[in-house]
Amino acid sequence: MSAEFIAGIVVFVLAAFVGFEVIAKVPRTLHTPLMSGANAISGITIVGAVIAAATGTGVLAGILGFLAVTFAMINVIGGFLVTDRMLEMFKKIPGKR
Amino acid sequence: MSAEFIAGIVVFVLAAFVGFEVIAKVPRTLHTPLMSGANAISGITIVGAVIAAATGTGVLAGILGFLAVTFAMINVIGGFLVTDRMLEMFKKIPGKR
Amino acid sequence: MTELAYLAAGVLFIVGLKGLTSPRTARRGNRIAALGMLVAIVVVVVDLIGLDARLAWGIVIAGVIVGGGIGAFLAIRVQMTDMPQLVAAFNGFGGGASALVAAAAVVGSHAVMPTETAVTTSLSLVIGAITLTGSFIAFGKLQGIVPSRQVFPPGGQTTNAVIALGAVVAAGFGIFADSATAYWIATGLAAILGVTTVLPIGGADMPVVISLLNSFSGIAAAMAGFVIGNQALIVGGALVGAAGLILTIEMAVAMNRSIASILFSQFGGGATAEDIGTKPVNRANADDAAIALAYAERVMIVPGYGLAVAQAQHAVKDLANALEDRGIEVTYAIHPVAGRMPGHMNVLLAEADVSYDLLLDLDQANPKFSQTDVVLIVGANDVVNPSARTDEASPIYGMPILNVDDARTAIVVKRSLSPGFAGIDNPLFYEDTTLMFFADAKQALEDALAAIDAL
Amino acid sequence: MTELAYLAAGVLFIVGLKGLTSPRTARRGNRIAALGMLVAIVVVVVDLIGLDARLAWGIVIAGVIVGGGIGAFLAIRVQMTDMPQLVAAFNGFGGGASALVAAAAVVGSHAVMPTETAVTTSLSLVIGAITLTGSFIAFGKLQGIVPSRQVFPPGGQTTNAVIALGAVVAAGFGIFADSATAYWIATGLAAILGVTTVLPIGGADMPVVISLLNSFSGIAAAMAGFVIGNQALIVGGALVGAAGLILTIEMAVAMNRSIASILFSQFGGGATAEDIGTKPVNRANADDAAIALAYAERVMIVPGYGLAVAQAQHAVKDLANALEDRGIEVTYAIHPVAGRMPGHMNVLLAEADVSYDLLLDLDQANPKFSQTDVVLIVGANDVVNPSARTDEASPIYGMPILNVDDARTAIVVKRSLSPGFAGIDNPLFYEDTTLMFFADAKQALEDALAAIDAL
Amino acid sequence: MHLGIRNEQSGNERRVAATPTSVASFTDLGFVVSVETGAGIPAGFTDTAYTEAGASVVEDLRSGDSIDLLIKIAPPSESDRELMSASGVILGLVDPTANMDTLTAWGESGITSISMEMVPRTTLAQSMDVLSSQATSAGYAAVLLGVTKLPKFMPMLVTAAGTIPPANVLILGVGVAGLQAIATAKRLGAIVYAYDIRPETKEQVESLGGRFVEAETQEMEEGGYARAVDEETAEKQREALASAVKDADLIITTAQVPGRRAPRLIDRSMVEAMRPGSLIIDMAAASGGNVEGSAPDETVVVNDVTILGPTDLASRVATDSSRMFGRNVLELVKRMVVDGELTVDHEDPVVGPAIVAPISSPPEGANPSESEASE
Amino acid sequence: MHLGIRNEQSGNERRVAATPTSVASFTDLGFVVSVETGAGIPAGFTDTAYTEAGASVVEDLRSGDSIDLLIKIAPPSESDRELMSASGVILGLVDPTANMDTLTAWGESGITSISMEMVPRTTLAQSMDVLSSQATSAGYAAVLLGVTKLPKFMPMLVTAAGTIPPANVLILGVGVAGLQAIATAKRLGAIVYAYDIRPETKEQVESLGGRFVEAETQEMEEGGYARAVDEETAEKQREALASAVKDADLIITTAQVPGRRAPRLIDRSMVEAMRPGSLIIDMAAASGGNVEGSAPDETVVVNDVTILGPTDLASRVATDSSRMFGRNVLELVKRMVVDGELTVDHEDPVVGPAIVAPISSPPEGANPSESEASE
Ligand SMILES: NC(=O)c1ccc[n+]([C@@H]2O[C@H](COP(=O)([O-])OP(=O)(O)OC[C@H]3O[C@@H](n4cnc5c(N)ncnc54)[C@H](OP(=O)(O)O)[C@@H]3O)[C@@H](O)[C@H]2O)c1
Ligand SMILES: NC(=O)c1ccc[n+]([C@@H]2O[C@H](COP(=O)([O-])OP(=O)(O)OC[C@H]3O[C@@H](n4cnc5c(N)ncnc54)[C@H](OP(=O)(O)O)[C@@H]3O)[C@@H](O)[C@H]2O)c1
Ligand SMILES: NC(=O)c1ccc[n+]([C@@H]2O[C@H](COP(=O)([O-])OP(=O)(O)OC[C@H]3O[C@@H](n4cnc5c(N)ncnc54)[C@H](O)[C@@H]3O)[C@@H](O)[C@H]2O)c1
Ligand SMILES: NC(=O)c1ccc[n+]([C@@H]2O[C@H](COP(=O)([O-])OP(=O)(O)OC[C@H]3O[C@@H](n4cnc5c(N)ncnc54)[C@H](O)[C@@H]3O)[C@@H](O)[C@H]2O)c1
Repeated sequence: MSAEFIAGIVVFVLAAFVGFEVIAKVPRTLHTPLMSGANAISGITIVGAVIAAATGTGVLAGILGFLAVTFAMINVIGGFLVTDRMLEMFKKIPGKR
Repeated sequence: MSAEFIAGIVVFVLAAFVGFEVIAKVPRTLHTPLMSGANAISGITIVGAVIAAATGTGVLAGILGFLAVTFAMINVIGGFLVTDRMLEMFKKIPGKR
Repeated sequence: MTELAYLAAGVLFIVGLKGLTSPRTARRGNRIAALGMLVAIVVVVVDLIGLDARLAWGIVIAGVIVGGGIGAFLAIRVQMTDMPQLVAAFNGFGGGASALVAAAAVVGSHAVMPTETAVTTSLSLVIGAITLTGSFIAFGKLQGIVPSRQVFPPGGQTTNAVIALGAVVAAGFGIFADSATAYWIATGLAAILGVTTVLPIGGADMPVVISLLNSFSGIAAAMAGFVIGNQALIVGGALVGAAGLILTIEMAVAMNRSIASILFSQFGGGATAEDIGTKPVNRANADDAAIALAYAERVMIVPGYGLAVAQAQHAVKDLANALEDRGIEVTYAIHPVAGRMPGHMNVLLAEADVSYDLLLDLDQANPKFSQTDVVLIVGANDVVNPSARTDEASPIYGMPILNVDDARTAIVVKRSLSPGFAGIDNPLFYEDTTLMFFADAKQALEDALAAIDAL
Repeated sequence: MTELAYLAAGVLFIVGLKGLTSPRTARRGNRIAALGMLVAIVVVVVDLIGLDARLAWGIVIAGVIVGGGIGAFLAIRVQMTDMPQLVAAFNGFGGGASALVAAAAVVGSHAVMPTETAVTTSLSLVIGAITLTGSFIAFGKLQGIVPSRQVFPPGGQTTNAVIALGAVVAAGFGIFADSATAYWIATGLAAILGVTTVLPIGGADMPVVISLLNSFSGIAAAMAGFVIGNQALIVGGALVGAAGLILTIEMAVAMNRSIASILFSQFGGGATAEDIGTKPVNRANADDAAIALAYAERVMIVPGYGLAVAQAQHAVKDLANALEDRGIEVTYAIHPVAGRMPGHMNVLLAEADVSYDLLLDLDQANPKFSQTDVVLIVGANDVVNPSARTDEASPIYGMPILNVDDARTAIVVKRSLSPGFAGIDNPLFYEDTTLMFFADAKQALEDALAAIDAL
Repeated sequence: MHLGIRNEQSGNERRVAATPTSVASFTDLGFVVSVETGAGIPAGFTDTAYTEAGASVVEDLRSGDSIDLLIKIAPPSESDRELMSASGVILGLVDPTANMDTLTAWGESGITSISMEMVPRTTLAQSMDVLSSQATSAGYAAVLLGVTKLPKFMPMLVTAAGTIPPANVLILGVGVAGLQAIATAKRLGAIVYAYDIRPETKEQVESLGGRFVEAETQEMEEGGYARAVDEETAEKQREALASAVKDADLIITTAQVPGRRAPRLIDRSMVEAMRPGSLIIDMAAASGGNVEGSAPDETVVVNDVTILGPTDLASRVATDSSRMFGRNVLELVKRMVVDGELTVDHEDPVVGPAIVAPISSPPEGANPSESEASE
Repeated sequence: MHLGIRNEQSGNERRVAATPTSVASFTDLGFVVSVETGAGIPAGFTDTAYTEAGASVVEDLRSGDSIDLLIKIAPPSESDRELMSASGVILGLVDPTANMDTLTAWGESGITSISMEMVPRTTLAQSMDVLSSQATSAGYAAVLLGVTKLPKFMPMLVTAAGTIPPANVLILGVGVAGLQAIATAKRLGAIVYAYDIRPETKEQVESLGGRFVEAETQEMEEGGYARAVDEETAEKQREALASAVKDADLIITTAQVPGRRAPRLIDRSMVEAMRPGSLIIDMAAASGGNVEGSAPDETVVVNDVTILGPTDLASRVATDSSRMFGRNVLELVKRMVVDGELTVDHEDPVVGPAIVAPISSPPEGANPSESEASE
C-alpha cells in the first residue's frame, strides 16, 4: 500500500471518530435538518467531480465529468439551501401565524 | 513543507478534534483518574524515545536516549498502574469499611 | 498547502456539523459548513489552475451552472412538507456524483490500478449506485410516486441477497482482473439493489432509510477521495459517513425501531407505531415538546383529570419553573369542570404550591389564548373539546370550553386517543396546530423537562 | 503497515479515553488505553528490528527496565492520598522524555534541519522542559516539599514574562541559525519558567495546573512526533493535548476559577474557594453526590431547617424517586426538633407526598445508620451534631441526635459552614467520611438529580 | 317579572337562595327582585348589599306584589304558595321525593315547580348542578366537623414530645362529597382510605392521593349513579370493609342511591370493633343512614364511638354554598328567560327533566340523568 | 414514691397530666401511681387503660396515701396541697406568675413546686418543653376553630358554580403556635400572611410557604423571646399591619412577651375596617389580648367581625396534647430520679430554673431561658 493511501486511511479513521463523537443526543426536531446538512457536506465529492471533469479526456470522460459536477452541484447547493430554509422555519414553531 | 509534515498536521488537527469531543461532561470524581489516564497516554513518547535510544550514535545521544526511555517508561508504567489503582478504589465510595 | 486548505474546509465541516446538533446554533452551523464547502471548491479550482495544463473548464462550468441552478431552484421552490423527500433526492445525486467520479477514474486510468485503488474504486461505485437508486425510491415513496406501503421484489429478501452477492462477485472480479466491464456490472447490480432494498420498506420508516443512505453517500465520497487521492473527500466523507450512522441509530431509537428490523423487514412489519387512530395526528415526543415550549414567550398550561390520575402536579410545577427560569411567562387555565370533583385541579396545584396568582379561570383564560404561543394540555380532554362550540349535535354543545385552539400551538399530553368522561371524540387532536404527545402525564412532563434542560 | 498499527494504537487510545469519562467504563477504558500503548511499543520494536541496522538495544533495554521499575514501584507503593502528586511527577517525566527525544534529534542531526522540523523541535524542547520542571514543582507543593502557599519570584509575573520572552528569542535564533546552543538556552529558560510559573500558584489550584501540564506533555509528545516523523506520537500527543485542555477547563469551572486567574495570579489571589473554614473539609459537587448516591444500596435522607428554607421538599422527593427507580432503598430520618416548629419536616414532606411509611423517627433511624451507605443531610445541622454525644462541654451535650456518622458516607448539603440554631460548630463536617456539598438545598438536589440521570 | 327571595333561616339553615351578585344578574335579566330582611345575614350578605345590588328588601314578601319566580333553598311550604302569582314558578331545592303530592296539587292550580335536584348531571349542565355544588360544601365541612370533634391531630408530627401518628380517615361513598372529603382530609395530612361500589372511583380516589379499599365493586349504574345492591353483595362488602373500619379514627360516609334508602355500610358490630374515641359522620343519615344507629342531627355514642348525622353540612360554609347555589340557579334561569320572558320549556334537555309539576308529558321522569355520564 | 394524677376535668380542661403510656414508664422508674377515676376520659384514655398500665384507679386521691409527686396540668389548688406528703413535689403547669405567693408559702412548709413553664427553652431541653408542645396543639386547634366558624372555604376552588377565592389568613406572632397555625392554614389551601417582631421569623414563615408582612421588626430578644416594644414602634407596627388586617378573612394572633401584658397589635379601628363576617382568634386573650376588645373565652362581635378569645385550644386536641404533656413531664422526672429516688437538684441546668419554691439561691430567676437560643 502506498504511503499516501495509508495516510488516507489514518485520516479517514480519525475523521470518522470525529463524526461519531460530534453527534451527541440530537433533539428529534433537529433530526431532519441535521440529516440534510450532513447530506450537503457529503457533496464534498464536488471536488472530485471538478477534478474529474477538468482533467478528463475523451467524450465519455467528459460526459461522466459533466454529470458528476452537475449531480454534486445539485447536492451541494440544494442541500445547504434547503437546510437553511428548514432551520429558518424551525425558529417558528409549527402552527398558526 | 514536506508532504509528510503536512499529513502530520492533518492528523494532528483531526486527533485534537477527537480529543476535544471525546471529553464530554466528566463527573468530578473522575477528574483525577481521567487526568492520570490521559497522562499515561502522553507517554506515547516512549515510541520516540525507543527510536532515539536505539538509533542514536555517540555517548551524548546514548545518554539522552537512555534518559528518554527511562523517563517515558516511568510515565507509561506508572501512569497506567496508578490510574488503575485509583479506579479500583473508586468503586468503593470514599468512606468507612 | 492545498492539503492544509482542505483541512481548513474539513474543520469548518466539523464545527458546522456540531452546530447543527443544537437548536441555538443550527443555522449558523449549516452556514459554517457551507463556508467549508466554498473553501474546498475554491481550493480545487486554484489548485487546478496552478496545474498549468489544458483543462476542460467548459464542462466544469456547465456542470456547475446546471447543477447549481437545479439545486437552488428545487430548494427554493419546495413546500415545507416536501422537504424530506427533497433531501432524499439531493442525497441520491450526491451518491451518484461519487460513483461518477470513480467511474471517470476507471475510464481515465490507462495503467493497471493498484489493488487498494481498485478496491476503493469498486466501493465508491457500488455504494454510490446504491445511494443513487435507493434515495430516489425513498423520494418516490414520500412524494407518492412509488407506493409507500411495503413492496417486495419477487423472492423477497432472498432476491436481494442474491443481487448483493452478485455485485460483490462482480466487483471482486473487477479488482483482480482489472476489468472495467466487471465494474459496470457491479455498479448496475448495486443500482438494482438500491431499488429492491428500499421498496419493501414502509413509508413511515423512510426518514431512517434516508439518513442511512446519507451515511452511505458520505462513505462513497470518502472512497472516491481514495480513488483520486484527495484528502478533502476523505475527511468530509468519513465525517458524514460516521455522523450519518450515529444519526440513523438515534432516529431509529426515537421511533422505537431497530435498523435491522427496518431494512430487512418481512411482510407485515414496519409502521405499526402510527396505527393508533384512523385520522392522522401530529405526534410529538419530549424533544419536540421541549423545543416548542422553550422557544415560546407565553405558555398556558391546561390541567385535566389525567394530571390527577398521573399525579403529575409536581412534575408540571417543575416544568413551569424551568420555563420561568428561561423568562417564559407561564400561567394555568383551570376549567370549572376539569377533573372529577369541583376544585380537583386546585387541590393538586395547591399541593405542588403553584401560586394562586397564576391560576386563570375560564373567563380570564379564554381571551388570552390568542396571545399564547403554546398551550400545554395535560390530561384534559372534554374541557378543551371545540365541538362544544362548533358541533350542535354534540352532547356538550353549548358548554363553555377553554378555547385552546386559538393559541399558536397546542400540545396535548395523554396516553392515547381515547375519549374523556363525556365519551366523545375531540376534533382538537386532529388540528394542524396540535401536537399529540402520547404518554403518561407525569413521565411526559419529566421527559420534557429533561429535554429542555438539555437544550 | 507500521502506520496502520500505530493507527490501531491511536484508536485504542481514543476508545480508552472515552471510557475514562464515565464511572461505569473507566477502569476498562484505562486498560484499553494501556493495550494501545503496548501495541505501539511492540510496533516500534518490530519496526526497528526490521531496519536491519546495528542498534543500541542495550540502552533501550536498560531504560525500559529502570524506568518501568521505578514507575511500577512508585505506582504500587503510593498512598491513596498521595496519588495526585504522583501523577504530577509522572507527567513531568513524560514531558521530559519528549524534550529528550527532541534533544536527541538535535544531537543526532548532521544536516541542517528543515524549518518545519526546527520549529517543532524547539516547541518540543520548550514545552517538554516547562512540563518537566512545572510538574515537579507541583509535585513538591502537594508533597509538602515546596511550600504550598503562593511563592512569587522576585519581580513577580514580570520576571516570568521576561523569561518567557527570552525562551522565545533563543528558540527563534536556534531555528533560523540552526544553533544547538540556542536550543539548549531556550530549553533551560523554559525549565526555569516552569518553576517560576508554578511557584506562585496556591496548593488548592494544583490539580488544575497538573491537568494543564498534562495537556502540555501531550503537545510536547506530538511535537516530538513531528520531529522524528512518527504518527503514533502525533495522534496520541494531539489527543491528550486536546483532551487535557478540555479537562483543565472543566476542572477549573468545577472549582469556580478561571484558568487565567490561576496561572497569572497576583499576591492574594488564588485558593479563595477553600477559605470557608479553617479546618479542611471534603468538598463535593453534584456529580460527586450523584455517584455516591447512585452506587449506594441504602440511602437515608435527613432533612433539617435548611430544607424548609430552600423549599426543597419537592426536589428531595424527586431525587428519592430517581434513586428508588434504580432499586435503591430510600428512607427519611426525622429528628424530633428538626426545623423550627414541632412537625416542621412532616408538613413539608407531606406536601411533597412522601409516604408516611418511609419516615423514621429518632429511635427507628439510629440503629439503621450503620447499615446505611449514604446519609444525605439536607439543611440539617444541630440534629446531626455528634458533639451532643461526645463533647461534655457542648451546650447540647446529652441531647439525642441522629447518629449519621455511623453511616459509610455522609453528604451534607448546606450553603456554608455556618452553624445552625444552637450556634455551635459541628465536628461532623470535618469527618473523613463526610462530603460537604455547599449549595442552596433545592438547587443542590436538582443538580444531583440531573447528574444521576446523566450517569 | 317579580322574583322573590325569602328569609329561610331556621335551625340549621344558614344559606340563602340568592346572593347580591346573583340578584344583580337577575335584575339585568329583567327581574324585579324582592328579598326578605335578614335573608343573607348568617351567610355573610347584609341587607345593604342586596339593596345595592338592586333588590328591594322587605320585611315580609306577603306584604308586597305576588311573586312570579320564587327561588327556594329550603323545601317549599304552604306559606310560599300563598305568595305566588297565578302562573308562578317555584324553583329550587324542592325535595320532590318528599313533596310530590303537594307540588302536583299546586301544579294543577297553575304553579310550576322546578326541582334543582333533578337537573341532569351531564357535563353540559354542570353549571346548574346544585347537588354537586352543595355536596362540595358538605364534603369539605364534614371533614372539618370531624377534625374538630376528634381529640387528635390529623397530620403526623415528629416532635420532641414524641411522634404523633397521622389519623386514619375512611371515606365511604366517593361521589362529589366523598371526593371533596378525601381531598380535604388529605390536605390536613391524614392517611385517607376510601371505598365506593362504582369501580371507576378507584382511579379517582388515587388521583387525590387516597388509598382505595379493595372490596366488592359493581359495574352497574344509571346515569352515573349507583344502583342498590342485593343483600349478599352488601354482606360481602361489609366483611371487606370491616378491617378498614376498625382501624379508622374518623369515618365519613356519603353513600346514596337516588330514590332509595341509603345503603347500610357499617353495622353495629363494626362500630363496636372501633377504637374508643373514634368518630363517624354519617352524611346519609337523613335518607336512612349508612351506619347502623345513626340519626339525623343527633349525636349517638356507641361503645365510646361517636356517630354524628349532621344534615346542615353545606350550611356550615354558608357564604360559599349560597354563592354556588345562587350561581347554579342563575344559570338555569338564564336558560329559561327567552326574549325577556320567563318561559318553561318542557322540551329543554336541562329544564325539562327538572320540572316536577305540572307534568306535560307522561310522568315517571324521576330519572335525573340519561346521556353521557355512563362510562 | 407515690405519684398522683388528679381528675382535672372542669369546664374547658379536657387534658390529663399522664397517659397510660407515661404511667407505665413512671411505674418502671419505681413510682407507685394513683389516678383519679375518669381523669383521662375526655382525652380518650379509659380507666381500664390506666389500670392495665399499672396504676391504681381511685375515686379520690384524698382517700389514699399521701402523694410524693403530684403532676398537674391545671393550676394547683389548696385541695392539691392537702394530698401532699411532707416533702412532696408538685410538678406541672403551676402558673408561677399567678400563684407565686401560694407556692412560696407551700415551699416554706417543705413542698417543692416545679413549673414546667420555666424549663429553659434550649435545644437540649426541648423534650421537656411543655410550652412548645401545648402551643403546637393550640396553633393547630386555633386554625381549625377559625375554619369551622368561618362560613367560607379556605382553599380556592374553580367550580362549575363559579370560582371560590381562597381565604386570606393572617397570623400575628410567629412563635411555636404561630408557626403551627401557618402550616395548618397553608395545608388547608389558604393564602397565609404572617408577621412577628423578631426578624428571623421571616425566613421561618417563608419556610412554611407563608408570606411575611413587611412591617417594623426588631433585633431584640432575650433567650429567644421577644421584648416589649415602645409605643412608638407599636404604632408604626399597627400602621404597617393595617392593610393586611383589612384584607384578612381570618386572623389568629399569638403574640406574647413573657411576664408582661401581651402586646396590642390590632386596635378597634383596624377591626372596624375588616370585611363583615371576618373572624379574629386572639390566642393571647388571657394575658391581655393582642386585639382591642377581645376577652378570654368570650365571643365579641364588633361591626360584624367576630373576635374569639379561646383559652382551651390545646384541650381541643386533648388526646395528643396529653400525650405530649405526659412525655414532657416524664422526661423531666427521669432527669430527677437518681438511684431510684426523686431528687430535686437546684444546680441542674434544666430542673434548676424550673423550681419555683422553695428557692435555695437568690431568686429573680423568672427568666426562663438563657443560653444558645439567641441568634
Ligand atoms: N369537575 C367535576 O366536578 C366533575 C365531576 C364529574 C365529572 N366531571 C367530568 O369530567 C370531565 C373533566 O374533563 P377533563 O378534561 O378534566 O378530563 P377528561 O375529559 O375526563 O379527560 C381526561 C383525559 O386524561 C387522560 N388521562 C388519564 N390518565 C392519564 C395519565 N396517567 N396520563 C396522561 N393522560 C391521562 C385520558 O386520556 P388517555 O386515556 O388517552 O390518557 C382522558 O382523555 C368533564 O367531562 C366533566 O364534566 C367533572
Ligand atoms: N423543631 C422545633 O420545634 C424547634 C423550634 C425552635 C428551634 N429549634 C431548633 O432548631 C434546630 C433544628 O435543627 P436543624 O438541624 O433542623 O437546623 P439547624 O441546626 O438550624 O441548621 C439548619 C442548617 O440549614 C442550613 N440552611 C439554611 N438555609 C439553607 C438553604 N437554603 N439551603 C441549604 N441549607 C440551608 C444552614 O446552614 P447554611 O447557612 O450553611 O446553609 C443551617 O446550618 C435545633 O437546634 C432545634 O433545637 C427547633
Ligand atoms: N357529568 C358531570 O359533570 C357530573 C357532575 C357531578 C357528578 N357527576 C357524577 O354523578 C355521580 C353521582 O355523584 P353524587 O355525589 O351525587 O352521588 P350520590 O350522592 O348519589 O352517592 C354518593 C356515592 O355513593 C356511592 N354508593 C352508592 N351505593 C353504594 C354502596 N352500596 N357502597 C358504596 N358506595 C355506594 C355512589 O356510587 C356515589 O359515588 C358520580 O358518578 C359523579 O361523578 C357527574
Ligand atoms: N431551642 C428550642 O429548641 C426552642 C423550642 C421552642 C421554642 N423556641 C423559641 O422560643 C421562642 C418563643 O417561642 P413561643 O412560641 O413560646 O413564643 P411566645 O409565645 O412567647 O410569643 C409568641 C410570639 O410573639 C411574638 N411577639 C412578641 N411581641 C410581639 C410584637 N409586638 N409584635 C409581633 N410579634 C410579637 C414573639 O416574637 C413570638 O414569636 C421562639 O424564638 C422559639 O423559636 C426554641
